[in-house]
Formats: sequence, C-alpha cells, structure tokens
Amino acid sequence: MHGIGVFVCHCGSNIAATVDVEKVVEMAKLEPGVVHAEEYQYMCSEAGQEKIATAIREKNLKGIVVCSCSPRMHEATFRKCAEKAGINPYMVEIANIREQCSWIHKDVEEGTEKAVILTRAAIAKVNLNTSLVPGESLVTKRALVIGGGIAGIQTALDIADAGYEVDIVEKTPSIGGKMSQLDKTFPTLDCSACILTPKMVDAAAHEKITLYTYSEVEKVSGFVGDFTVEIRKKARYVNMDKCTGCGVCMEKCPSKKAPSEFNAGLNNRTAIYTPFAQAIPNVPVIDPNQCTKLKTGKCGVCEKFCQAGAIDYTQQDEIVTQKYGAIVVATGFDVIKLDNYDEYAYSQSKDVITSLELERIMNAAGPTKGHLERMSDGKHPKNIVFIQCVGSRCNDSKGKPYCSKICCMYTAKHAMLIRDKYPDVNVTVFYIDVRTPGKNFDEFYRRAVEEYGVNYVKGQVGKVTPEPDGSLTVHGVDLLENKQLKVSADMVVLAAAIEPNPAVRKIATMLTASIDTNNFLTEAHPKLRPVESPTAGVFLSGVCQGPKDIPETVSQAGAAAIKVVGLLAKDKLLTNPCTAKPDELRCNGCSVCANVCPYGAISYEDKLINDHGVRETRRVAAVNSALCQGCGACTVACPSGVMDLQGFSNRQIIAEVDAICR
Amino acid sequence: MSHGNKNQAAKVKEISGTNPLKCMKCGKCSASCPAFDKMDIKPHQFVSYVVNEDVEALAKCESLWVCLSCFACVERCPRDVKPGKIVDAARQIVVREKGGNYLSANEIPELVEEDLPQQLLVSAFRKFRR
Amino acid sequence: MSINNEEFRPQIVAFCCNWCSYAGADLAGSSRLAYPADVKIIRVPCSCRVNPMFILRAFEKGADGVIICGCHPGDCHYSTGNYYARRRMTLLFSMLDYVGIERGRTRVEWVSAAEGVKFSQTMNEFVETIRGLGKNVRLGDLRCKK
Amino acid sequence: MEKYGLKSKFIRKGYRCMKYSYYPGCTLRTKAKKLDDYMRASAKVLGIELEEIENWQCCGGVYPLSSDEIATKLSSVRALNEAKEKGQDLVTLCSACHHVIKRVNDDMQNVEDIRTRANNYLKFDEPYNGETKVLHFLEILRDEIGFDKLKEKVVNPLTGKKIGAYYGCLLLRPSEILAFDNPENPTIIEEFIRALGAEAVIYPYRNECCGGYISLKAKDLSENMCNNIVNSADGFGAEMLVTACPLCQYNVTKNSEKDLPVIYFTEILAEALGVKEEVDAQ
Amino acid sequence: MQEIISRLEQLFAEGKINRVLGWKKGDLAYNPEVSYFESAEALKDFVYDGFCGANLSKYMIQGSALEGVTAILLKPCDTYSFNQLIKEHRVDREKVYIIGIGCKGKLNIETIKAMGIKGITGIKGAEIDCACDELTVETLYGDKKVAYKDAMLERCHVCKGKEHMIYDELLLESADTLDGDRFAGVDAIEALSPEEKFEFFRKELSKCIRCNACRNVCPACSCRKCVFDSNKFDSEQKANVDPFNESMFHIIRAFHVAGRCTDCGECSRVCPQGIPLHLFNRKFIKDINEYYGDFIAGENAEEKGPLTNFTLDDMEASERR
Repeated sequence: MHGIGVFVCHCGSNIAATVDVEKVVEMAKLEPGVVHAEEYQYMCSEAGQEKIATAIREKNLKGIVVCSCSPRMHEATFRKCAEKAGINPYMVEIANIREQCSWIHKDVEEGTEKAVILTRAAIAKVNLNTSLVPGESLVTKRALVIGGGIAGIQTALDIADAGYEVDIVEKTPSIGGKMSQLDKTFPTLDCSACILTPKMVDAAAHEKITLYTYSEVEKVSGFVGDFTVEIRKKARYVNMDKCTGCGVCMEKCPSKKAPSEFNAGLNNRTAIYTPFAQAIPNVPVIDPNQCTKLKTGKCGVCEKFCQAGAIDYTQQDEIVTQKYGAIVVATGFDVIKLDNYDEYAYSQSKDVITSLELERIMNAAGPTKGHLERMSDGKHPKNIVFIQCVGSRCNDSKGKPYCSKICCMYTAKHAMLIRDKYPDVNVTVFYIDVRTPGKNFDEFYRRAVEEYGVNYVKGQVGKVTPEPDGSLTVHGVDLLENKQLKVSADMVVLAAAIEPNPAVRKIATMLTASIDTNNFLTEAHPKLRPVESPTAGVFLSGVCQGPKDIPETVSQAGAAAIKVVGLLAKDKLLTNPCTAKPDELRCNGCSVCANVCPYGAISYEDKLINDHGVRETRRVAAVNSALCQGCGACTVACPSGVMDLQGFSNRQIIAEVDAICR
Repeated sequence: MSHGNKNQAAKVKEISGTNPLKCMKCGKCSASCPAFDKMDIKPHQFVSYVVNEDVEALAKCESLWVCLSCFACVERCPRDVKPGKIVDAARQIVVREKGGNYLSANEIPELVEEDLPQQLLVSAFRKFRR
Repeated sequence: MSINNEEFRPQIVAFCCNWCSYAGADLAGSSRLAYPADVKIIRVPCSCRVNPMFILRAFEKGADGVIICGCHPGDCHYSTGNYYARRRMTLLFSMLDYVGIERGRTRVEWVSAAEGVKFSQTMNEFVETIRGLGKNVRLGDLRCKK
Repeated sequence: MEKYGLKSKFIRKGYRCMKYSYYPGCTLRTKAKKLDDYMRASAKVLGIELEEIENWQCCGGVYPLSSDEIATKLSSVRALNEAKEKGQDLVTLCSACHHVIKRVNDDMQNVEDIRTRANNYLKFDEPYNGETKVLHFLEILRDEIGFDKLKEKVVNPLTGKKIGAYYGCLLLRPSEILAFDNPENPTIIEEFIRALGAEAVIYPYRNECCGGYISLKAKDLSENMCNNIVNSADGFGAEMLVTACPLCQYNVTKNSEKDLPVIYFTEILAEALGVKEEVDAQ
Repeated sequence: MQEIISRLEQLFAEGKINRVLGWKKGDLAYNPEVSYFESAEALKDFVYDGFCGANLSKYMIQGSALEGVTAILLKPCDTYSFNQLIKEHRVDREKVYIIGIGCKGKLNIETIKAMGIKGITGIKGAEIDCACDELTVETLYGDKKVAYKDAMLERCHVCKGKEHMIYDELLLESADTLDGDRFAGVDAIEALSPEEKFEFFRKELSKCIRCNACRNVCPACSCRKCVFDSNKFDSEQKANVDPFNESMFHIIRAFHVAGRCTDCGECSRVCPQGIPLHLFNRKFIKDINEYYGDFIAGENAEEKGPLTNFTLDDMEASERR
C-alpha cells in the first residue's frame, strides 16, 4: 500500500526523554509505502489530531501509524480522527512506544532502536490493513432480570419505569429474596417487610414487568441486543389463574414435615405452601418431594378443599422462550454451610444459631412469634454471645478469604435490638475488627456500646462447649486484656460468612460472564464499570458481584438499570468488525472451526461455489459477524488457513513478526 | 524498626514453614490454647516477635516449654499461620544451641513415676532436648 | 560461530493477548518496571489467535525466543480461548523439544492485566534464559544468520 | 467422611483375608502392653492378619515439626518402606505412633526436600516416595471391616454401659494430614462404642489435649486440663472413658480428681468379642 | 481372492453398488495399482494381495462426488481414517459401501529389497487366500524365502487391532500381527539429548525433496489447498530452500493432523527418501495420550478431537516432560 503516514508523539517528555523521536521519523520515512512522517508534542491533543487530519487530506494518505501510548489508551481517539479526515477508521495502527518502550527503558539509544522497530512493525501491519465496516444488529427492547430479591426488584422497577419491558426470573415461589427474611434493617431499624413489600407489590403490579416465579433460566444464546433465553417454569401444581390465595390448602395439608426455607429451617412448613404470608404471587406451590399425593398417589386433601379448583397434580414444567436485549444478574447470596466450623458446636447444639436464624427468631412472623427464645427448650436466654467473622477473612481451606461486609452492622443491630427489648439479657460480641464505613454506621455501632451497653470484646472464640446443664461455655480471648475468657451463654449467634448463590456458576457459564475464584461475578472494570460484566449486554446487580448491604445493593441495582436503559434506548448496535472470515473457495467444510467457537458463531451451509470455473455445491463455513467476538480460536484450528481474522489477519501478524525479526 | 537478629527470624520462618505476615490478629489461637495461662508470651503474640526479628526474646520465654503441640491453634487458625509451628521452631533454635536443653537426664529419676509410659519420656526428650 | 554472551542481544517476540497480558505489559510500563528492550510485543486479541506458523516464522526470521502470554485460565475474555492455546502450545513446544530445539526458547505465561510486576519479571527471566542459551541456530533460515 | 479425605473408594467393606504390616511402638511393649494384647486377640477374631515390622525403631513420640529435621524422621521411613516392600498397608495402634508415621509419610509424599534427603540417607533399593498407606486400627474397623459387620461379630454386647470416647489431639490434628475424622466433632470412636452395644456419651472435651509430655515438668497444667475432660465427661453421664493413646490414658487417670476409669478401646473390643478373659489370663 | 470378487459381483448384481474401488495388477509383482471398477465384468482385472496396503479412505473424498455408490475395501486400520473423514464431513457415508476386509498384515517391498534381495521377478505367498507364513521371492538369481512377518509394513507390527470401526459387511478373517511397541521409536528419540535429537532430525529431514508424497497420501491431509501452497501465511513455496523449510513443513504438517492422525503410517510408507515421518505424528499421539488421556482418532465419528477440546485443569506447557 502506498500512502502511509507516520505520526510520532513526544507525549511531552514521556516518550521524548528516552526515544529520539526525530530519529524515529527519519527511519519511518525509509520504510516502503511511507509518504509522510512527522512528530509532535501531543498527538492526542486537538492540535495533534488536526495535524493528522491535515496530512491525511493533503497527502492523500491511505493508512496511518501513530507512534504513541498504548492502543488501549488512544486507539479509539485516532480512529475517530482518521474517520473524520475521510479514511476508514480501521486503517489506523498504533505503535506503543510509551508503555512498552520509553517508560521501561532508560537508555536513549536502546529506546530509540526499539521504537523504530515497533514503528516498522506497525507500518508493516498497516500495509495489509483493509477497510472494515462494523455490522449492525437490532436491539430487542426487553430486559431480563435473573433473581427476584431486592436487587432484582429494584433493577426491574427502574427499567420498567423508563418504559421498557422487563421479566424477572425467580427460582423460589415468591419474589422478595433474603431481605424478606430480615426483621429490621440497619442503621435506621426500619422494619424490613414494611419497606420491601410495597416494592414487591409495585413490581407485581407494574404493567411493564412480568414475573416468572418458581422458574429458572435454562439456556441462553445470542449476544448483546439479541439474547434468546429459555425459562423453565417449574410445575407449581397450582393453577395461577384460578387460585385465589385463600390459604385453605395450606391449613389442611397433612404433610407438615418439610423444613421451612423462609424460617431458615427453624420450623416446618406444609407440602403445599407459600414461603411467607406476603408472598408475591400469593399462589402456593406443591413441593413434589413432600407431597403425599405426588409421591404415592394417595391424599388429595388440598384438591378436595380448594374451592377454586386450582390444584392440578398433572401440571408439567413449561419452557418459555423469550428474546431480550439485555440481561441483569441479581442472583444474590446464601449463608455458608457451617460444616467446617464444628468447634462452634453449630451442629451439636440447637442454641448455637446463625444471624439469619436470629433474624427469624426476632421476627414476629418467625417460629417464636418474635419472642427471644432458645430453640432447644424455649427458655428465655439471659446471656447471648455473638461471634464475628465465622468463615469470613479466612485463607485456609475452610472459609472465605473476603470480608462479608454486612456482619459487623447486623450484629450491632441484633445486639441493640435485644438489649432494647430485653434489658435483662447480657450481650457479648467477640470481634476481630469492627468495620463500620458508611453513613451513620459507626454512630450506630457506638450507640450499641454506649447507650445499650453491649459488651464488645476484641478477640476471637476458639471453641464453644455445650455443658451438661444445657448452657454453653464460650472459650474466647480478650486480646486487649491479654486474657483467656470463658463466658457462660444461653445462646450463641454466629455471624456466618455469605457466599454467592451457588446457582450463579451455572448462570455465568450460560452467559459467558466471568466469575472469580469466590464465585462472585467479575465486573468489566473494578472502578469505572462496576455494574457491567465483561460480556456485552450482561449487567450485575447486588451481592452476586460482591458483598454489600441493602442501600448499596439498591444503588447498584439502579446503576445497572440505567446501563440497561442506555442500551435498550438504542435501536441498533454497531458490532466489532474485527471478526473471523472464511475463504469459501478453499474451505474444506470440516467443522473444526465450529468446534472451538465459544459463541456458536460459525455455521455451515451448502453453497454453490465457483472454483475457477468449476461450479459445485460445497459445505462451507459461514460466520455470523454479530455473534463473532473476534478471538481467533477458529483461525488456528483451521488447518488450511481458510479462516482468518479481520484486523489481525495471518498475513498482518506475519508481517509484524518479519518486521520485528528483520 | 527491626531490633534483633534477622537470621534467626528467617530461620524460624524457614523451619516452621509459616508466614507470620498472614496473621490478622484475631486471637483464635489464644482462645484455643490449653496452656494459655502458663504462657508469658501468648500464642497470638508469637508472630510479632518473628516479624520484628526479636527471636531472642521469644527464645527466652516460658511459653516454649509449656506449648503442648496439641495443634488446636494450627487446626483453627483462619489465616493458616500455624502459631504452634512458630513456637516449636523457636524451641528448636534454643535446644540446638549448646546448653539449651530444658530437660537434663539427671532430672529424670525424680520425675519418673511407676506407671509413666515410655512415650512420655521419649516425647519430652524430643521436645526439650537436642 | 563463536558467541560472545556479553554482546549477544537476543531477539525476542512476545505474543500478548489484548485483554490481559498486553494490559499487563502496559501496567509494567506505567509502573516503570524495566525489562530488556530485546522483547518486542505483538498484540493479538487472544492467546488462541497465536498460530504455530507465527512462532516458527519468528524463529525462521531470526528470533531467539518466543513467549506467548494470555489471561489466566478461567479469566479469558473469550472465556475459553486460552484453554485451546494451552493445549496447542503444550503440544507444539513438546514437538520443538523433540526435534532438538532448546526447551528454554519457548514459553507460555499467564499474565493478568493487574500483573505488571509479573510481566516484567517474566520478561527479565526469559531474556536471561535466552541469553544463556545464546543464538538460535537450530531453527531458522540460515541465510538470515550472520 | 469424604470431607476428611476418606474417599469411598478406599472403603472396602466385607470379610476377606486382611493382611497388614503392623507397627506397635515402644509403649505397647511395656506399660501399654494390654492395649496391644487386646487388639491382637480381637484382630484374630475379626480375621485381620498383622505382620509386625521387623526391627522397628521408636517413632520418637512427637512429630519433629521443623522442616530441616531429617534424622528424627528416619525410623518412621524405615517402617514405611518395609511395608511398601511387602506391598501392605501399615497399621498402627498407639495415637502417637500413628500421628508421627502418618505425618512423616505425608512429608515423603509431598515435601521434596525431605524426601530427597531421607532417601539419600537411607539408600533403599528403590527410593521411598510415600507409597504406603498408613492406617490406624480404628480406621480398619471403620473402613475395611465396617462397624455394621463388627456389630455382627459381637458376642458380649456392652449393653447399658455409658462410655465416653476420649480422642485427645494426636489422632485428629492437623486434620489436613491425618484425615482421620472431623477434628472438631469426631464420630469414629462413638460409632465403635455403639457397634459394641454400649451407649456413646458425647461431651465437648473429647478432642481436647490431656497435656501430653508436659505433665513431666508442669503437672498442674495437665491436671487442669484432665479435670476439664473428666468433669465434662462425667457431667454428661459417662461411666468410663476409652482412648487409643497410652499417654492420654496415663495423664487422664493420674492427673484428674474424679475417679473415672480410663481404659483402652481395645479392651472393650476384646470384651465384646469375648476374648478379654483369654488375654487377661495370659 | 475369488471370494471377494464373487461378493463384489453379487453386489453389482443386486444393484447395491455402482462401482468398486480396489486394485488391479501392476506392472510388477508387487505394485498393484489402485483402480475403479465400473462393472462386474471389469472385475476380471481385480487383484487383492499382501501388497494392497494403501489406505483407500482418502479416495472417497473424490469418490463421494461420483454418481451412485462406491464399494470400497477397508482394512481394520483404514476404517479409523474413514471415520475421521466422516467426522470432518469430507466423505458421504451414504455413497460408500464399506467392505471391512480382514487383514493378516501388509507387505513392504522396500523391506524385502533391504534384505539384499535383488532382481525380483515374482513373489509367491502374498495372495490373500494363501495362509503361508513364508514368501517365496523369485529372482533372477533363484528363489529366496522370506518370512511373511519379516516383510510386513512397520504399521502392522504395531497393529491397532483386528476390529473394523465402521463397515457395511465383513469379509475374511484377520490375523494378529502386533509384535512391536508403537512408541518405542518416539521413546528412543526422547531419550536423546537436544543436540542428538537435532542431529537426528537434521539428518533425516535433509533428505526431504518436498515431493509432497506424504501429504498426498495422508487421509488427514485433505485440504483443498494446503497452507504451504497458499498465500495465507506468506508460506507458499514449492521446494525446500533451506533446512528450516524442511523442519517447518514437517512440524506444521504433523501439527495440522495432530488429534486427527490415525497413525496409518502411509506417510512413511510412501516417502521415496525413507524418512520415518510417522515419528512426528506418533510424538503428538503419545503426548496427547499422556497429557489429555488416551485418544484414538477415528475410533468413532462423533467424539471431539483433543485439540478442539480442553479441560479446566489441563497441564501447563511448562509442565511438559
């Protein structure tokens, strides 16, 4: 290609200090095809860009090389500049002579030599560049939210309020999530149900929101703007259209032995159930593992009593297929299993409970009707010990390496509520650190200490031993006093770590969204794109991205919503033109490329090929450029080199190799 | 603010195979230690003597000789620091030095009782002597 | 041909994936973590874009060492690219060992965007290894050699 | 059980000719001879064949924690290698021997430095790389025979007896390496007690240390610890304690105020299998 | 042989096949030529003997384009290649009638010649229905006796087995011929020092004249246009201009067929320079088996190949032996 322009940036002294930019210009001029080369202080500045534009117009340049900072920094800038000046934006190559040259070399001669070589490689590459035009894809104006907790509800409400259709898929029978299980919320002590249930009702009533409860995402295909999702609506065995939510079925059901998920297993529920009284939708489901009728064919009590005739034992799972433009993951969290922490006697004593179980005990709708009672004997406890960081901040094989973030605050809340309601109860909190960053958080914790007399002890607990008299001895340490403590307690509450809902791994795989070693979804950028997944069109809301409390979850939910709205507001999306492209004439049709494509972007068609005058129908590969993300896996899999990647073609890379090794 | 012997601290880290910097000072070791009351330097404090390269002070302490190597601290340490291995390494450094034996053979007869199992003597010899 | 290692400046080609390793190299740069200028980086979208032909071509044209850098397994931007790359490079390099090419001349390293230090360390190590091995005389167009 | 490394593939229940190498250890030859005798008599009933390692040397009683200690680990390696050459698993009975040998074996498997140096020192025909599987006699009862099968073999069920298991520390910790049972809430001896027809008393101090060798120089410390153990067991209704460790047996008996009998688990095994009298008569 | 011909005639008569892909007599006693037989009558020229060792699978890429059904004779080892071609959509199963033919080992004339036997005029004992363990080589200098086993192709000594992976019908019995270790050659090279390895391959590969016989015969090397003939990588060249090209060509060729190569050994058989090319392919096979679990290309037509597959905990390149 004739007509290449080379533009060398000083970047102030960032480059010029260790690279002789004039020498680079001089050497660049000697390269074949180069008709123009110049240097300038700041190429990315308006004046610098103007120089490029002028040179393109005046020298009729076909391609340009900018020797500057990393392409990750300003490739887009210079592409735009080139486009404005009238050439295809993909006729731009960057030689990274700052991050990968001037900044790491001290010797000017060495730096200059390398800069010349990098420039030469970029020139060699641009020589083989071709104009590329991004494709377009249509945007389906509908969003999917996976998970119906507070994160999912808030995201859905915000998207719906902006005027777009949203579906919420929730795997349990009701939306509401973990927040519905909480009694009060810190630091204001509002009743959780009082602030959550109106939002649940709003979501259910919103004309733009469709709820798929007791449903799971089964399969996801497609790409940003055009996802196709299969949703499995699990059989409820209750006809949602007929059920009036009267609740008689639940009263009459003789199978009452299933541990109640909502009450954290502290009491039992019936086989036909709604998780809680304010459930939305207020339509029960039959648990097929518990229902006598479904297991043995005998019983049928609920059907007999249902006046609406809503019970249907023959109901089957149903698959709904729906198209979406964007997907929000809001799968939330679970409390970790405490199998690895038997030193705290969780499995040995009923009076050692998790904080979530305490929430249920404290809640008026809970197993004890809100009375503080021991689960073993129903007695009112006099001494309660809280143990912090159970499974959090562990880098052994048993726990989680991260801080679960919410435990310090909810423990302060529990301690305060107990001391407030039952001043006769002594409360001791064993802590490692009390972490209270957040508005009014530290004040809240201090109130627990100062106004409510909660006894905070810095130090961890080694063991909890049940005593013959039914009490518990907590073997702890007071690190500030340097003393071992043996505290007698009637109840021990463990601040168990939280972990992402285990289902998220499967969902992340379906979405090709990346996930970290702790199963938290990875954000596209930890600071600047915290609610987006690296996979285009997939957004993150709530604890699935990292531990957070309710206010943070709600604000992240809103942020995710606005990102979705920003996407759905577009009619069309431009696709990355650096996609794979087969040479049909030479394609063997062997399918090896399709086998390695992570996006299912390659299909095969029988096509009439005119091979130098011979016309025959052949099986050849075809790439869906909207699906192809341009990784290049197929190009290497193809033995005949038929599959090539635009923008990073075989010959371009070979040219770079040659230029470097010359 | 290192005020001690770098080599000894390095030796402790090496032969114990522990990294004292992993410690987050939670105190679970001290809460678990059955010999806590007998110790002058407490299990959660071992790490700081190594970090501050003050193994001399650690070597002089009583804790060396009352640690039972029962491994409760190692088992429960959430940070995989293994305080029990640190104190044993310090004990090794002491007994390897000349005159560092904590138990002399002459003491044995008066300590031995009728039913005392061999295992006890063997173990004590291993722990208290070179 | 006598090799004076003092003056021997190896020619090293590093293929870096755009999303992790190239960004890791940028981070090494912005953290001013030096490594020898002998290393020249070629940006590819993913480690799975690296064709064995590129590697042999580099050796042919006079490279003394070739290193492939990609995202850590599990972190691939394209989710699975580096897994394919891992298999391909393992087999290819094993074959190069088999035909008698010095093992140290080829390397695969996973470097994340946050691992500027690792990038710089890896390159320093690699250059050191290649310097120790001397010029690549076994795999190359001998006409390119001086 | 899987969690503690006991993969079900190792669990081969049922009767067959079970031949093992056996490492008794020093104490079992003298003060704790009964621990050994009862076990041998019971093993015969259960069809377990034990071949004592020739010329075994004392394990040292405590595992040398320092990574640069080699000499003190060699006696264990010799025993392990002998079992390997015979192609047998190595069985131990004393908690201390079990602890030391299992940990040395782990070093031989996983710590290259120790493996190399030990092999350089010992110069076996073929280097020992931790191939032998180390089993406690209780593990054989649980994983090879199975407690359900053991139950069938019981002729004198210990019905009505309330027995507490005392594990101590050596059998359980560090769980990562010993992989014997849940270190904080073990069940193997309880299951054993139940298999013999007695009632297993569960008390929280069963995995606490008895004081070990410390009782030699700091008796009061051991007394404090043993009293905790015995008081807790007594409080939960135990009539006796069983243990696998001669040192535990000694400390808990000698250093506690309460007069709670502490006996070896093999004694109740022999009793239930109907061979105790025969041993006692020897 | 008559049994084969009778069966083929019958198939023609039944209208099940339109042609046969087989062999006709060549100009010498030991070089039968691959040929199509378009009718039952044409079968008078048909031969099938111990020298009919070629793997006919690859012919069916072209054969699939012909009208009607072609009958093809495949030995057990050939069926692996055929399966692999099905997997890669290169042959049309519907258009092939596979006669899985028994095999008692195929002969290599080069091996016989290498015994110092010259002036060969005829060979007795190579007939397919002859159960002889011995060949009688007729030469200008009198008859020579050669044990059948000693004259076999290398691949027969490391035979993959007597079972056909795919067929429409089976004909004739197979014999066990396996008496060698397939990876012994690779092991021997692996045991060398890098210098010795380099010398070995330099010596072997410097013989290469780039006649492309290996490529043309290889059932896995079936690209419409080989990368070495195309401009896709700036790699087109007809001759080896320097030692690098020789290495590059053979390494890349082996890499391109890695995970697809059925180790049929045709490359080594046809090499006019006698380069042991199978040593490249077997190295990949050995590595694949060792690193990613045993895999036999062409065992079936469905399983993913090792290079189009992965596991999350595959070994790293640095862990290679």
